[in-house]
Amino acid sequence: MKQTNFFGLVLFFASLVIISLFVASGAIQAKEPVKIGAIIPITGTSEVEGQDMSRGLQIALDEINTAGGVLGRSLEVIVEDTETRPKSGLDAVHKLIDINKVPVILGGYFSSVSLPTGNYSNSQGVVQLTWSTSPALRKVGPFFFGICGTDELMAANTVKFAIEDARAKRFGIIVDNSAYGLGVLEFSKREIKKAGGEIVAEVKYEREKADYRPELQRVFAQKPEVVVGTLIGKDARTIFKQAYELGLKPQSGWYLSWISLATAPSIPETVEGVKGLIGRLKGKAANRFNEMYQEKYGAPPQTVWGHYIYDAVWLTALAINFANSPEPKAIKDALFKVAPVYRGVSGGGDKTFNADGMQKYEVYQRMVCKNGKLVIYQK
Amino acid sequence: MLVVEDVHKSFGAIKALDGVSLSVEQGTIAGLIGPNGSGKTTLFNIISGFYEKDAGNIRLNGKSIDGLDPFRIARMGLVRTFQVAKAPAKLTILENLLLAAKNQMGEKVLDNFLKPREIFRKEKENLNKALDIAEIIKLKRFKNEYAGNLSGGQKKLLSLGRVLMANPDIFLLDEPTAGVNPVLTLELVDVIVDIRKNLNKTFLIIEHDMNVIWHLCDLVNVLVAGSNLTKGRPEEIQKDERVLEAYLSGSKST
Amino acid sequence: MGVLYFFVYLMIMANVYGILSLSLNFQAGVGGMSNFGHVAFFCIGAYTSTLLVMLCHVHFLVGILGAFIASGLFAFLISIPTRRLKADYWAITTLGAGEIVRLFFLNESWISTGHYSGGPFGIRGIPRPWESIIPGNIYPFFYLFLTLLFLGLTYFILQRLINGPFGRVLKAIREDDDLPLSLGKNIHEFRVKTMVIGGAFAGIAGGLLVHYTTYVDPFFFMPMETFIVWAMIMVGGIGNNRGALIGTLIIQLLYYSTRFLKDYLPIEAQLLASLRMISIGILIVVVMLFLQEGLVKEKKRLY
Amino acid sequence: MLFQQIVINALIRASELGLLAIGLTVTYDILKFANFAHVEFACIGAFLAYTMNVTLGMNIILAGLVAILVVGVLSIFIDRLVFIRLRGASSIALMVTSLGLGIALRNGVRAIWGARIKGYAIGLQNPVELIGVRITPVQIFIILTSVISMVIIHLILKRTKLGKAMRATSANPALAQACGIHTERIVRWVWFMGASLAALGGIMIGLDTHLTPRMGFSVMIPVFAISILGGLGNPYGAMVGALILGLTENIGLYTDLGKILTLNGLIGNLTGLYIPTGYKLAISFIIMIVVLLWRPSGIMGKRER
Repeated sequence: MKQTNFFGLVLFFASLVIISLFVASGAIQAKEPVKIGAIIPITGTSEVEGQDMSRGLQIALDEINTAGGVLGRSLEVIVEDTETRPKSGLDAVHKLIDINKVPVILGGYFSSVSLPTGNYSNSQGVVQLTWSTSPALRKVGPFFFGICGTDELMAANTVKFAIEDARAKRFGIIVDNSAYGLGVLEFSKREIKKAGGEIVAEVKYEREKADYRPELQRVFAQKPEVVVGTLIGKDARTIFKQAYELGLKPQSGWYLSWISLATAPSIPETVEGVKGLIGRLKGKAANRFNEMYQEKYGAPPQTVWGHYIYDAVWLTALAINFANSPEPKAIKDALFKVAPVYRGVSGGGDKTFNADGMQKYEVYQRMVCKNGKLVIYQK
Repeated sequence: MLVVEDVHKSFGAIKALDGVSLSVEQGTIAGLIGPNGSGKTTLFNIISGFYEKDAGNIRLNGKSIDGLDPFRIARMGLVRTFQVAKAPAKLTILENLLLAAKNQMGEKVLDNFLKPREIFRKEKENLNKALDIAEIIKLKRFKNEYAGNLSGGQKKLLSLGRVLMANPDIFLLDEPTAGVNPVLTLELVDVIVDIRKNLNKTFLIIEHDMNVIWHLCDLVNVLVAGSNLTKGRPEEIQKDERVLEAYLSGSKST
Repeated sequence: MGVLYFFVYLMIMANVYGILSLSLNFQAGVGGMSNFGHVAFFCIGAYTSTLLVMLCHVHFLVGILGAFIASGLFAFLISIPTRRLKADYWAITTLGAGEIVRLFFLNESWISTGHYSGGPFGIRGIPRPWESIIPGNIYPFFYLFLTLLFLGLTYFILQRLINGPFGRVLKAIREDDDLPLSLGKNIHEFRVKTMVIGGAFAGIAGGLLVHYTTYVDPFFFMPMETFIVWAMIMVGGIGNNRGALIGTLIIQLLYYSTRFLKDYLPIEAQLLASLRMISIGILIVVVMLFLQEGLVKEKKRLY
Repeated sequence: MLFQQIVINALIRASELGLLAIGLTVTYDILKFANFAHVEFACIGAFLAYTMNVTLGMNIILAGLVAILVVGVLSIFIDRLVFIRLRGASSIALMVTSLGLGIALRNGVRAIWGARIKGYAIGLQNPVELIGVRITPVQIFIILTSVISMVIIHLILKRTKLGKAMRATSANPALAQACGIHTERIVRWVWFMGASLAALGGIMIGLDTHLTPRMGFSVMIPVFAISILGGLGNPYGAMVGALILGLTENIGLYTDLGKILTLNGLIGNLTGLYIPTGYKLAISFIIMIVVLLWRPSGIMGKRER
């Protein structure tokens, strides 16, 4: 009796899956719109960032479809939640590729998600555009594109900026304890040593904590002249707020790589005068995006990730139209062609890819935060 | 066989045992009686290693068992039962009995895979023995019932069955017949007498049912308020007025 | 064909998590040890196998054996305090130990296989076993078979232990220390052995996962993974190996099927994702309320 | 950086987490299981206060009080709906149920309020300087509120009939019931107390930083560490545990181990040896494990056997 129970249950659930799979795959055959996939951390550790991603996606999609869509059809994005869990991210990508048969996948905000998913999409010949920031992404493969700078040369340039601007000798470094953060840490240290500077504090902070006062105290304990590094998202907001309340400020100021990652989510008063670098500035599209976002959702974006997914959707749409085909191979080739002429809203706006499919920078723009807005820095 | 010398134990300010001594000879049945709170169960817990004593000596077969873990004392041949009968609810009656068997090879992880045949044979042996014991304690028809579904008296029987299965040299039984029906109680008394006679085993029994004590014991120890009041043959104790007095005052105070 | 590949992927993951839930069931369901740091063994197994295969260039099977041993050793460490700690205290201690292991692999970035590897960079390019001799299009089927083999092995070994005298003692220990002690069972030794065996098998699961994803980093091993495995064994029926497997399938399917269901619901993705997680949470509660012993009750051993 | 500042920082952290941990430990004392959903009450409380404060324009203190009451009532409702059916179930079953409940509640908050970062309408706080310590008025308020609540809890436990009944129920539910204590009523009060303390803690965290649906979950592990550090079931232990956690996190990261090892330069010369900041979370666990090896029931836990 126990036996039948057990096998009955197994059979029941097995048949449930198979039926649902066939139903799902059958429904996809009727192809009206061009469908692409997106994996977004809607829930889990990165859900704050994920919300902006969902909204940025929607803004781009609305724009593209009112402008006539792609290939004369409308563009549709199947959004899957990664729960900020690598395994769920893999589940999502397998579903998108195996069942929905999408040619392009957007996303993988977190390198723990984008690397394994990238491995799979690349092996299946599906294009993936990610805004994850790990330097390890470069080696994934030809179908894998990065649209957020993973270029640690920027870290070296940030240190140069601090040296030239403030004649700094004593450095504090604070970075996000992530692949990108460690890259920044390594390159900053190398550059500081080359210039004969002294590193008085080196802090890696853990994500999603409510209290960064101990970390801040460590950074400022030996009174650094400048603090370099990178801060990201809602944690940047907490860090700047707590630094402001504790009255902790480097004598000659903050110099941050990818400054917009840190300043966009923060309270304006707390980031006044923070300096840093972004990629080559190209147009003023970022402000246009912010206005659209404000208009649609009644509040400004809290992180910059909406900007990145917006660019990813647009690049994909342009590439599909340029290639005149929804085939991954053609889209992959077309992406290299459309990126240099596209004016983006994320980073500095320049989205040109290098041969690895990563972002390519010839110039870094020095910026400073004034009244909550990033403006070009002039001494 | 078992010698307890001048054992002391206090819980905070309360002195539970204040210099208790007793000894049990090989092949005898000793009784331990006394009013509630006189320290009988505490003494059992100390002998079997569950409590640490404050002072005193305990020797088993001439060897000191001070500070040994309960399981080591059990392996040396002293197995006890509990006042409130314990019976793992999710094990069947038979499993409960099998649990008690000594030196089971199947309890060693690797042997399960290296010597499966021997283990199978040993299990079969134990199983037959367990079935016999289930018969003795009249629980055979419930053999595949979860022990959790038994009544209090049945659990008492089961604990007795487990000790029989464990087959130690000395049995420490804490109220073995509480809650067991009178007819069965008499049968159990016979079982104990048989075991003593045929296998020359030793018993130390706490019991409130005086009939059982008078029937079974060769020697009765009386504890009052944590110290020895007296000891002697059942018929002597029966006549001793101090014992009666202690019981009366004891029941008054509780 | 895509459907088939998806199904194969799903089953590979179910097998990996199946090994995890079997091993947790052995510790928690049969041995009664509320281990909330199970992901630590998963993590140690994954890293050990990765490093052995990539740095010492040993064969995949040796890597898995290494994972088995290393996680077993860690389980030995973590089980030492059980002698002193009460169950609830120990549960939270294991939760902490799991996080310490994750933080170790996150911060000690010298544990790596080269540049841009180790720590948060993760480790890329973990070789898949026998990849060179098996054509790519049937590789997933092969790996499914491989994981099934390990799942079967785990099931066989644990089932044998549970059904024998060893499991009997464990089930007694689960409820109460004193009785087995009074019968001469060294309960501490039994607990340590249980933790070590369960931990070692969880290590195998870790190795199997990363040799398929070809990538590992510390974020694979957040505390949430432990909670999911707990949900699996509770839903399926604690104390029963089949229950653990069925629970694994059900929780897995719940995670997957909600993805398909949502394609037909005209709700905004944001809200939908929340609703999906809410329904997973509620299902766990409902199962606990109405099927307190899970879908499959603990099996009674009949003689 | 002054030493006083470090102590104050630790105190702020301890006040926030302490409230949560006391709530957890009080419910544990009666219900005998570690409630994984406890921290979600903090989150719900903080968001309810947000709605009243920002959307409805209520004063923050009033909004906070209402939110605390609502969460307290909500917890009783959840108890009637879920946990009442599990009285006497194993603590593992209860823990897993609370785990599922926690997932549902956390995602429920996101479904209702969205994932965006939110803050109360109190503006950016400018710090004041007292005896060389920089502290914002809100942070003073947080410390005071938490001290006052702890005193109130102490008075409830020691001076009221409810407190006595609670202690009796905790020690022996059957006996308490036999002595005429309505244990189910005590259970309801305990839920109310525990959840509203959590809500208060959540609002404090929200005042100090910001609100997200994961604000509860992200402090869950430290809160558990605090409760068992102090001894599960003992509210005073939770206070001490919170203080220890706050101090070790702050001092631990700030202390130059090199100086300590060389006795401030007496033997050898070794400075700049700090605990890597990546291990901040691990510090509290290591302290916890060390304490438990020394005292298996926590610093102020009930000793057994």
